Amino acid sequence: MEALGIWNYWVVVLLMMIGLYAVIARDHLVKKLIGLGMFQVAVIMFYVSMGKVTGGTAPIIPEDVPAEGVLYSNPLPHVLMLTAIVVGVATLAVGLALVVRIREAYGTVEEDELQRMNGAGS
Amino acid sequence: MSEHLSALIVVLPLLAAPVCLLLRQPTLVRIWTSLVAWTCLILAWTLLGRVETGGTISYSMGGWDPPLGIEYRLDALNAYLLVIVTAIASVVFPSGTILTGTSLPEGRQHLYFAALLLCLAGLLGISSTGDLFNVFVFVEITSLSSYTLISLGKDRRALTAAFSYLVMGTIGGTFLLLGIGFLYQVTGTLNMQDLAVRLPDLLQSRTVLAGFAFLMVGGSIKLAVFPLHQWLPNAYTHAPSAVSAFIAATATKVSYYLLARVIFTIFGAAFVFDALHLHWLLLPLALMAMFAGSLAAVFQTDLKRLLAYSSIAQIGYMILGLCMASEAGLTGGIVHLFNHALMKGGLFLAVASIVMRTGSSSVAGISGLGRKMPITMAAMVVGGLSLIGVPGTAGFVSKWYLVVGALERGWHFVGILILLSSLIAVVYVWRLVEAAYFGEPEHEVCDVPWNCWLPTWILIGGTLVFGFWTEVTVGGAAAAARAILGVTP
Amino acid sequence: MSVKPPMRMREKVLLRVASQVFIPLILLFGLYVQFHGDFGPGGGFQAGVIFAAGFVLFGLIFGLEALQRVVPLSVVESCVALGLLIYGGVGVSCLLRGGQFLDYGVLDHHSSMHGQHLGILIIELGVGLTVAATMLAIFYAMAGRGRT
Amino acid sequence: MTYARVRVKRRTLMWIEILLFALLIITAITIVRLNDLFAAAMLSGIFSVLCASLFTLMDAVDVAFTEAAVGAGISTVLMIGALALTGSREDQQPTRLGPFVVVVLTGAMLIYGTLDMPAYGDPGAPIHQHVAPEYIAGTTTEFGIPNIVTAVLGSYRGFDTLGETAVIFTAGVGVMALLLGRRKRQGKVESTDASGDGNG
Repeated sequence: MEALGIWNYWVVVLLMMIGLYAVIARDHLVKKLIGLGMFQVAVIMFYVSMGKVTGGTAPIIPEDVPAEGVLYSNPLPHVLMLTAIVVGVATLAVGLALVVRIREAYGTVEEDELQRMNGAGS
Repeated sequence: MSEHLSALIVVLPLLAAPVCLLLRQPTLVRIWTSLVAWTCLILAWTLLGRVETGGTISYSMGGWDPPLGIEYRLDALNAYLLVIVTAIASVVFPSGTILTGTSLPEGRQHLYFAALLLCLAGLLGISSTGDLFNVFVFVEITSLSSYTLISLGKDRRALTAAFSYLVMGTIGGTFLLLGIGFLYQVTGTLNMQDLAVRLPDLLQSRTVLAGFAFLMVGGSIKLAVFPLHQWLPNAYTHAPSAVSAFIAATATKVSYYLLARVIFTIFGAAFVFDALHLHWLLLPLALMAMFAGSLAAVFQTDLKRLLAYSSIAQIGYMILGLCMASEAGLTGGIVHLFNHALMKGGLFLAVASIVMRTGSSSVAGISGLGRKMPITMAAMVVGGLSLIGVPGTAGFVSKWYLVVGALERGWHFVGILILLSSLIAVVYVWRLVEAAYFGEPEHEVCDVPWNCWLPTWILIGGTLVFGFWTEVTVGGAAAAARAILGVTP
Repeated sequence: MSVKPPMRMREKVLLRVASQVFIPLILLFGLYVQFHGDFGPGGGFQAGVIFAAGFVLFGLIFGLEALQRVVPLSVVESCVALGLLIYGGVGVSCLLRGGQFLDYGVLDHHSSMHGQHLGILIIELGVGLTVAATMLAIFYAMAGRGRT
Repeated sequence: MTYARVRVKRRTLMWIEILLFALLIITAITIVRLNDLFAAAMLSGIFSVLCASLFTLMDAVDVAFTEAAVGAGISTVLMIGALALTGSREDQQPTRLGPFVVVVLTGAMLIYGTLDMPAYGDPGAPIHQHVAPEYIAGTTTEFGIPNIVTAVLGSYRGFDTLGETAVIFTAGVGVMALLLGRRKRQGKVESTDASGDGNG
C-alpha cells in the first residue's frame, strides 16, 4: 500500500469534485442532493484514509491478547466520521422533504423552471 | 452547580427542544420556550460577569481534559456574544408576532418552537466550544433548524429559498469539515488552544494553508460575505417574519465570531495579516459588500428583502473591522455586531407587526401607516436612523470606531467610503419614511397589541440607549477585542 | 413513498409468513447490535436504523394503517424526544452526582469503570431510540404524502 | 506470518483498493451523467457499498457498518420514496462552464493542500502521535472494553455524540414540520391562516 502515497488523497479529491459538480451544475433538485451526498461521502473517505496505519488493524482490542505490540489504526477519525455520516443523512432527509413540498407547490423540481416561476412572481 | 454554567447554557435549550414535543399544547410550549430563553439570558449574563472578574473559563466535557475531551472555553469575546444571542432570543421568542407568517397548521406549532430552541442551542454551542469538530456539529444543528424555520414561511418561495440555503449551507459546512480535517492531519488535535500552540511551527505547510482557506470559505458562506451572499436575501425575505428577526440578528453574528476565532485565536493575526496579507483580499470584498448591498437595498420593493440587502452591507462593515486587526477596528466591528443585532432584530420585528396587520411586507403597502400604526412605524424610523448611523443612535457609535480604526491604519479612503455608503443608506431609509408618513393610507388598520410592539421597542430602544450609554457596549467590545488580539489591558 | 393498499399483498401468503419470520429476526439483530457495541462494531445509531427497518418492512407488507395501529404517530413523536432526553438526562445526573457533564465515572461510586460502562450503555439506548423513532417518523411523513 | 507473506498480503490488498477506487470513480461519473434518477439513486446506493468496502480495508469497521446501513439503506430508500412522489426524469442539459471552473479551482486548492500531507498509511504521521495513542491506551485502563471507537464516541467525545443525536432530532423535527398534518395543494401559494394570534 506504500505505493499509493498521497495518490489516495488525489482520488478522493476527484470524487469530491465529481459530487460538487453535480450539486452546482445540475438542475434537478434530487440530483443535487445525490451530488451533495457523494461530496460528503468523499470527505468521509478523506478522513478515514488519514486514520489508516499500514499494517494496523481495526481499533478493537481482542480479548485475552496483550495490547502491547499490536498496531491499531487511528480511532478518532472513525468517531468523527460516524457523526459526519449522521449529519449527511439528516441533511438528505430535510432536503428530500423540501423537494417533496416544492413539487407539490410548483409542480416541478427543475431549478431553472423554479427560478422562472419565482421570477414571474406568484 | 455554578461551575457548570458554561455547559448548562448550551445543554438547557438543547434538552428543552425535545420537551416541546412532549408538551405539545401550543400555549404551554410558547411559555416554556420563553422561559428557557430568559434563563439562558440570565446564565449568559452571569457568565459574562464571571469572565470579566475571573478571566477565561474552561470546562471539560465528560471530565476529560483537553485535548483528549471536548473543552468549552469562554473568554471576553464569546461571553459577550452569548449575551447578545440570548438577549435577542429572549426578546423575539415571547413576542406576539412570533407566529406571524408561518404556514404551520394548528396543532403542530410545537415543532416550530422546538426548531427555534435547537437553533438557539446550536448558536450558543458554536459560540462557546473550544473544539473545532464540535463547532462543525453545532453548525449543522443550527443550519438544519434554520432550513426548517425558513421553509415554514407562508409563501411557496420559502421552500425554494430554504432549499438553496440548504445546498449552499451544506457546501459551506462540508468546506469547514475539510478545513478541520486538514488542520487535524498535520497537528493531530482538534482543540483550538492546542492547535494554536502547534500551528506556529507548521505555518509553512501547504496543508495548513489549504486548511485555512477552506475554513475561511466555509465560514464566509455561512456569514454571507459579499460574493457568497446569494442565499441570504431570499432566505430572509420568505422566512416567517420573527424567524427573519431572530436569524438576521444572531446567525450572522455567530458566523462572524467563528471567522474571528479562526483568524485570531487559532492562526494568529501575525500569520493571517502580516504573512498572508488577507486584508488585501477581505478589504475590497467588504467595501463592495457595503456599496452593492446598500445600492441593492435602494431598489427593493419588499421590506424584508430591503432589510436583507442592508444586512449584506452591514456584514461588510463588520468584515472591515476584522481586517483592520487593530484594537479600534475590532472594537468597531464587534460593537457593530452588537448594534446591528439590535437594529435588525428590531426592524424585522417591526415588519412582522406590519405583516400581521396588512398581510404583506411590500414597501408600497406601508403607505400612510405612519398614522395608522404610529408605534410600529416610529420604531421603524428610529431603526432606520441607526442603520444610517445618525449621531445619538447606536449605529453612529460603531461607525465612529470603524472610521477611527481606518484612520489609525492610514486607510483614509476607507474612512471616506464608510461615510459615502452611509449616504446610500439615507436613500433607502428615506423611501420608507416617505411612504409611511407622506403616502395615503391603503389599509384601515390599527396598531398591534402591546405584546407585539413591546419586543420591537425593547430592541429599538436599545439602539437609542446604547447610542449614548456606550460604556457597556464599547467597554465589552474593547475587552473582547483585547482578548482575541492577546493584548493584556 | 407510495404504500399501496395492502389488499393484493394479503393474498401473498408466502410474503406474510416470511415477514413473520424475518421481522422478529431483524428486531433481534437490532438488539444484538445495540448491546454488542462495546465489543464489536455497532452501537445505538446502527441499531436504531436496523430496528426502524424492521418496522418499515412491517408497514410495507401490512400497510401503513396497520403499522400506525401498532405504533401510533404520537408515540413515535414522543420517542424521538425521549431518546435525546435520556442522553441529556445521563449528563445531568452526572452533574447531580458531583461530576462534570457526561462524566459517567461518577455514576457508580465504587468503580469508575463500572460507571463508564453504565453511562455508555444508557446513552447508546438514547441514541438508538431517537434514531429508530426519527426514521419511522420520516417513513410516516413520506408514506402519508403518497396517498393523498 | 513471515515477512514475505505479509508483503504479498499487503500487495493484494493494495490492488483490491485500487480496483475499488476505479469502480467508485466510474460509478460517480455515471451518476452525474444519468438522466434517469431512479437508476442514479440505485447507483448511489452502490457507491455507498463500494465506499463501505473501502472503509473496511482502511480498518474503519464501525464507519463501514454505518455507511452501509445509511448510504445503501436509508438514503436509497428515502431517495426512491421521494422520487416516487416527484417524478424521476431529469431534463437534458448541456455541460456548463461556470460550475466546471468553480469545481476545478476548488479541486486545485485541495490538491495543493495534499502536497504536504504525510503519505497514506504512514504510522509516523502526526495524528498517530498525539491524542490517539492516549485513547488506545485509555480504553483498556479506564473502560476495559474492546471497541476503542465506542469508548471515544461514548465518553471521550460524548458531547459530540449528544450533538449528533440532536442533529437527528433536528432532522426529525424538520421532516415532521414539513410533511405531517398538512393538506396537499398543487401549484398555488399556500396559506393556512391569515394572521398570527396576537395574544399570549
